[in-house]
Amino acid sequence: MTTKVLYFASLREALGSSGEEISLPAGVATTGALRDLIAARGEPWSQLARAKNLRCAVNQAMVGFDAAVQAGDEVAFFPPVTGG
Amino acid sequence: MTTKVLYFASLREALGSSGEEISLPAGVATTGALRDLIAARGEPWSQLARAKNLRCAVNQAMVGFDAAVQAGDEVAFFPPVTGG
Amino acid sequence: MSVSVQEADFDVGAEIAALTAGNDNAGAVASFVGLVRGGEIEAMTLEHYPAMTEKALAGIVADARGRWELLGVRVIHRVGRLLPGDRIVLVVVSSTHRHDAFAACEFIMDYLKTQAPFWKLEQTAAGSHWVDARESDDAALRRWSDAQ
Amino acid sequence: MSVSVQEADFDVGAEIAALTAGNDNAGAVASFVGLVRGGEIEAMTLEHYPAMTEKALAGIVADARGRWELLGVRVIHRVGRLLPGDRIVLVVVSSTHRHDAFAACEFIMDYLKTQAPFWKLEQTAAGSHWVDARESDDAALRRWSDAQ
Repeated sequence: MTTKVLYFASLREALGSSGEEISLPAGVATTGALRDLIAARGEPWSQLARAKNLRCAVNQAMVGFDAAVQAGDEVAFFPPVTGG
Repeated sequence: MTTKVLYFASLREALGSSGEEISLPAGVATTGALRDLIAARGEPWSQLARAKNLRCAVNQAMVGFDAAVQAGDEVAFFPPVTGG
Repeated sequence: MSVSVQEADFDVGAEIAALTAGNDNAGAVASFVGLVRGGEIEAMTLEHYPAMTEKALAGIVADARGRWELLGVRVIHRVGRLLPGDRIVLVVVSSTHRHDAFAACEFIMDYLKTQAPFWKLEQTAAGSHWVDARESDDAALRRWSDAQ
Repeated sequence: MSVSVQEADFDVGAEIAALTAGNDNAGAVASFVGLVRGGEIEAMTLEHYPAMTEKALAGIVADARGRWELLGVRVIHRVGRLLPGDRIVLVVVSSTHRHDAFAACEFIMDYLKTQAPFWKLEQTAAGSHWVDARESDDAALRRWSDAQ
């Protein structure tokens, strides 16, 4: 079972992707570890590691980078929100 | 030249008057002195002296009972406001 | 005219739209509508001091404009006989900044409640009575002396 | 449904009236409308995270209901392409007490600004750019941790 990963707004544009399905390797169990896994691919993905104030959500709830992630979750990475 | 005196709301009802013209006697130069002058007539006017939280305005601006009053002014006495 | 005292009802949406029409800087519009509460009340009559009311409201609006950066302010207060659910008062404030709009709108309501010469006569099955001023309204006013 | 995310515009007056219809206790209705500011901006596109937006807004509304005595809450946020002067967001809160209505309305806006997944892409003559988050919005949020 894979984990759905979504990218939004300026991050989506910078990565050239709105999302993907990722099979979590052993040892990748938090949002922070997932971010680092993706960033380790090199450009443009390394922007995930450099992004100022990167935010993330697991299953549509905002969480920190120490939050647990498992197969079947929907994880989203995005810049600070600017609605309203 | 007289001074116009107005009464509003529950005070108007209690006095049975919405206003009158008063010639200020010598020595009556403040809203407080004017109030006492009217209250000294006895019932129902003495209610002016007993009224809890009586408010007053001179020329349509809320003032205290030490505010100056002179002939030609419009003075209003009323209970605390309850609009909005 | 930014302040009106009238017997007629008002159109909240139209007033809000009118306040920002033609001004592209107004990113924030805060508003307040006060309504006649029901319960035991069958009707309410609002008395006012005609020569003073608009003057008092205009003074409150001027105070608010001195404290915050406002683009537009609209105040409407009804007088006469009203029924439960009827609109009594409208305050609309537009600004570049939402906090200024909110603060000024609440400030105007707090001052209106304690400084503008309106009085409510409530009619219930048991008869009519003048509404008492509330200490909570005086307390609300004092907040503005301490801070924003 | 008290929360909507939609491309269509909304009718502010109708939304305010609908929130208090049939509830005689609502003496106070505070509302906020956010508009697209003009100036250099020719258009704005609002992107969002569809699966999360209504959930996030509903969570913010639930938080507000836990803090204040509210009778009704309505939140509408538009997405898609908007022009200067267009309405972006509406928050309406009804309560028995005006301070609760004002506080909850501002609270919801402050949380929406920092917690709901919307992003603005502004289009100017010089090109398009994503709007930066503002530190003042984070500061506004922190106020609610300290006091009401």
